[in-house]
Amino acid sequence: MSHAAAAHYTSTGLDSRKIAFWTFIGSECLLFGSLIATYLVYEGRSVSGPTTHEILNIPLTSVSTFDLLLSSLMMVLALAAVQRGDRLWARVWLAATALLGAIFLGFQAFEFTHFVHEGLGFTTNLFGSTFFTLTGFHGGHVFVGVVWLLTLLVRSFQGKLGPEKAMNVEIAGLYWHFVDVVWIVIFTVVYLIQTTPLPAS
Amino acid sequence: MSPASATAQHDAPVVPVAPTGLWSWITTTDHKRIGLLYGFTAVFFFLVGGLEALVIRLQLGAPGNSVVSAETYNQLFTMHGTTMIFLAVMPLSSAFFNYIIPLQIGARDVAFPRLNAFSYWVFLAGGLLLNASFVAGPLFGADRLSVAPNGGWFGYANLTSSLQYSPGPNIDFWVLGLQILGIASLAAGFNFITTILNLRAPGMKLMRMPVFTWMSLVTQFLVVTAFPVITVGLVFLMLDRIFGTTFYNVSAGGDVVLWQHLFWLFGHPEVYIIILPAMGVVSEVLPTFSRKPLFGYAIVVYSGVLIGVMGWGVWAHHMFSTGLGPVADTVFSATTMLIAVPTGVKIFNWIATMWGGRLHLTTSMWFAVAFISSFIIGGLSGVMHSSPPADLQQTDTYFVVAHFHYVLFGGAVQGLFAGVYYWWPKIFGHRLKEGVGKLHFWLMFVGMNLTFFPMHFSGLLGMPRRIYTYGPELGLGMLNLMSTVGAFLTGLSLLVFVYNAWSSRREPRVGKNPWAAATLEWAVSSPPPVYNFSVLPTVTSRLPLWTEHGVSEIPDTPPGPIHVPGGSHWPLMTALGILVIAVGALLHHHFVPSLVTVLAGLGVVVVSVYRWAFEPFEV
Amino acid sequence: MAEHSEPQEHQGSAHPTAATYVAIFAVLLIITIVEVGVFYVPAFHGFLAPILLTLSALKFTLVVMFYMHLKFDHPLFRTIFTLPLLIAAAVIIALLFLYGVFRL
Amino acid sequence: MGSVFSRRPGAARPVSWLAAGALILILAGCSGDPYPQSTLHPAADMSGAIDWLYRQIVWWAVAVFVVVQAALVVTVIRFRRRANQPEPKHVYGNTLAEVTWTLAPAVILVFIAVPTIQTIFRVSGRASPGALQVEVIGHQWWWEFRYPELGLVTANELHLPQGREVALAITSADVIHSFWAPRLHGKRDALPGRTTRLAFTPDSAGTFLGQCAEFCGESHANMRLRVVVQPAADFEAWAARQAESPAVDSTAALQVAGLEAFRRIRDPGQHTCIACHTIAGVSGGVAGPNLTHVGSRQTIAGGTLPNDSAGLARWLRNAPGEKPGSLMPKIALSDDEVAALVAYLRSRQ
Repeated sequence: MSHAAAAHYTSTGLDSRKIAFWTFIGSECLLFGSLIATYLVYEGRSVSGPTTHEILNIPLTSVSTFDLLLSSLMMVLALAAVQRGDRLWARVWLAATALLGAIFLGFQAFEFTHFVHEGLGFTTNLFGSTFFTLTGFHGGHVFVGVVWLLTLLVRSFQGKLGPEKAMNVEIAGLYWHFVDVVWIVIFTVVYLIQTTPLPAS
Repeated sequence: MSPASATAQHDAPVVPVAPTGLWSWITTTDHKRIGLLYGFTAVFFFLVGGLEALVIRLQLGAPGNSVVSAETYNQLFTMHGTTMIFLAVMPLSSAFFNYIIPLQIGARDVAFPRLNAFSYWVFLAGGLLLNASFVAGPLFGADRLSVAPNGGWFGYANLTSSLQYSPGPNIDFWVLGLQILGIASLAAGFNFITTILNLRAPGMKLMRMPVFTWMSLVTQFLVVTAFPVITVGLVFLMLDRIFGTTFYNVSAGGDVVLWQHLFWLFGHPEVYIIILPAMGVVSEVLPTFSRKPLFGYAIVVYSGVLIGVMGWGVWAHHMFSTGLGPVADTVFSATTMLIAVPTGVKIFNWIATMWGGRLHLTTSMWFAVAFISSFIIGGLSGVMHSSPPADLQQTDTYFVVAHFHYVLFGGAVQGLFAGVYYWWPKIFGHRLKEGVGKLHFWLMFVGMNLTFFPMHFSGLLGMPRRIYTYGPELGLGMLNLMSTVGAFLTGLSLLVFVYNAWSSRREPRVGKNPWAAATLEWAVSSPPPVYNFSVLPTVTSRLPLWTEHGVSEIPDTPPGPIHVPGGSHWPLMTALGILVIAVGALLHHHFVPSLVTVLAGLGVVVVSVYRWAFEPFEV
Repeated sequence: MAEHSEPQEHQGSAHPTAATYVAIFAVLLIITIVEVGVFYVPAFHGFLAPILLTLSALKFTLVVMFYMHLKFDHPLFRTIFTLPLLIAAAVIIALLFLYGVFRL
Repeated sequence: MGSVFSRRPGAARPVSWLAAGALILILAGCSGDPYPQSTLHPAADMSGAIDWLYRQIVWWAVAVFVVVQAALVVTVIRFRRRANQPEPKHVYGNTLAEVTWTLAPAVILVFIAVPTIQTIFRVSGRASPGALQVEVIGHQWWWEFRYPELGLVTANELHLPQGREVALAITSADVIHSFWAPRLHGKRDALPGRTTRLAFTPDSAGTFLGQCAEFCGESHANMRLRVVVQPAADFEAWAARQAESPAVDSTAALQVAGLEAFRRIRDPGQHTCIACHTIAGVSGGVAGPNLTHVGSRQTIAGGTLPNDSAGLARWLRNAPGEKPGSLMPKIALSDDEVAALVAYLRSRQ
């Protein structure tokens, strides 16, 4: 008699955790949606500099965007490896994903310190407040993701990440990819589409 | 480990029984117990918010009154609104979500029992933090005992965002309290959406779900989408206050109206978060006591879904007086008027449900009828200020106070009381006394109409909201006195309810289905066993107990062992960690102690989450 | 009660292979290069926003459809993700109108 | 359920009583005078337009109210449980009924929406070029009114000529307020960093009460205003007087002492009169109301105290006691100083 079977009966046949997590991601859409909306309605309203043109570094951010996209590829490969029970490659890809995430955070830390040196702090102007809050929220999500991936890596080394635990990795993957797509939007609307009028020089 | 799983290897069927003792309540993950905790806490806060309302009404009972000072009055109306919405009515709905939904859909618990416990403890932490402000003055060097929030439940920036205009810890309590309550609501939202979608018993198709469960699903969808928006608005407010960012700082180019957009983007769906569960309750109560199925079930469900979706497109009708411009005014006026259509459809379907029935006018039924009656009034006054020019006169007057109290008190509260009287026998195994119940009902119904109906006129005749005093020259003393008398009658009715709850405890035990109702929660004993259903039922009908073979047999004793999830104290610990973080943020004027406290709280959260994630706990 | 338990994951859904994943990545990479390229070509500056938003939406869709498996998964997931996503987009667009960033 | 209550018909009976009372009160409101801040007694074109629209809507609302509440009451009475009644027939719905009660409200809403949209564009705040321009600035907790064309600045009492359009440009010096003089127009928020507009033509003379309608802090309730609408000639005369600065009557010793005190007073907290208040030719402070013609006003302290000797003295002795949280502190003044200041300020006609 398996009570696991009874307890795990679900009306859709789907894993409850996955449904809950997609709901969470839906909720996150509104979180980042509000942050992005605020950034956009405030763009160009700063009464003092520095603002977008003077400070955003497109080549550098393009590289970190590439880095995060690549991490998403590593993540799907990690999930595939866990699903087929391939411990070695599961670890490799998980470690690679976490590493690329950490590199992204490194880029962000560099960017933030650079901006502060250039005179753009959290409270300098409207651009500083909205930019650091939006990208900071995203960076916070990346940080949580890296910790999560490292936890999975440790579980893998403990031998507790077999194919039966693939759902744990799949959900971490959903989170990771969502953080990636948020960055896709941020990269476009914050870095590439700059509507702040050029200073009259 | 739970007792059930520890003994699961035995051959003889083991019937799990609920553990007892304080620790078992602190660590409980049983949806029924969590529902009770929500219920008791909500009633407690409801009484607190009611007392605040009575002091407000005393102060306004006569022009130029001096029962309380301006500052105290501002704290009282802020806390009254915040308490009633976030600490009383929403958690009272949560009590029913918790207790009733798993029973209605034929599940043994919610999808994530520990997350459910977490929601409750975080809610409690937020409520306690908010109310601690009433006595926290000395800790912050204030010259008065109470430093309760004083910026209104809507907390308009820049009054709230700037330390120049609100220097004390008052607004910090509010900002942090609301963020904490947001976490609780969000966690519950994910949990209940998953529960409703995924834990329905075999045969319980979506369009066989009871309307209460349906409306709860819509409510939770609104919770998980609306709360992130207010969270972002509150984070901006908090950053402006703590770090001096410029989100609502006019001199830096910030815009004070942005807060209003973010607040009402949340605030309007929030209205439906409050009212939809009550609509669900009424949709259960009316058919049961009319001995007739709900008229137009599918239409009622779809109109509820439609209200939920359309509720997202009307927020700026709270902001007509800011001067959005004629085009935006027209658009938001039109969407607001449109939302009256599905709302009206529901009302007609409820009346049609009763039409041709055999109405058993129990207290629960009276409350349901009063819900409809009040909701008609609240809905009609809502249509009046969906017209922007009319709203320019009505907004921020007692006309609006009358409007939303007809919706939230006449509607939500009376609807939830219909639920209290309806499900009481299921939850406690005996009914509330009907005679005392009718006294409770009539006192409340007369009291609330006497309180709120005159407010339509005091508003139209020039009484603004949120004023602690008004001059005799306005000629509004008599109308205000009527409202005050009505408020005390309403307060008295609550004492009658409390008396009823206490004195009914020796009423005769009831069987499974004392009202001869149709839905699945009435197929199990009252109160239900810890595992709810001895076997998972199979449902073949929308009204399983009113249909022959509507549900498979549910034996009184389980045929086999049943796994019941054990308790865990890690949800409580995580909630405590969050509370510590909030307390740390409250101390933001002292950098080092603040940072240390926040980090300590963060540490508790991280440790608790890991322990939670890796503790042996089978669902 | 075992008779109630149904096959859980991946039923009837052929997950893409590693090759597909790599191909998707290549497409994402190319789009990103095009995006940055467009940014630096003055000829495109008149209609930068529509081009970039389209490309960005394409990337977004690819990641969600393939890496997050929404294309292959149960339709329920699509619903509970798309509805909030649409609300979020509507909120952003509505606020841009209200703030006069967009005009009809 | 043997309760006596269960046989009583009609949950909505008290409601209908209240509805009847409602109508009486609405009609009473029309007579105006007992309710000087009423929205139902318009004294300008725009408040009239809003009132007309409101009455359109309210009759629809009353009609719907009566029909639906009656349906509810009749249902409850007619179908209440009686002895030996059979189980009712199970009816699950009716498409025609659903279509009817979906369309009926929609049609009524069209009848509300059309006049609404017309009125929206009418009250949008656009004024014709010849309108009298007035800048309205909300402060915690008083109103500043500036007439840029006339070079006048006053506080809490807005003087307007009867029959001439006025264009208000409304903003705030600190937090959000809302300008509301219900007999002339609906509310318009005073938002820091933004300018909002109202335009209307007062059609009858009189003094109309109003007050701040957006919660703006501790003394929100004490932020009142009055609008004095005068025949054009009276308004011109008022404006001419306001444009001059009355001289101190050098023969009135108390007034001279008051002017001296106004210039001199400096309390231990370094508060002075002149730092916050303007009196033309004397001082130029802008944090508080312009006092050049304070003696000509009906009220002081955000419209909460009568502008007489007793009211002024109370205010001077303890401003935060009269208006909690007021920026003007409690300044220790001798009885002589108070008397002198009162005499001086009252002379500023």
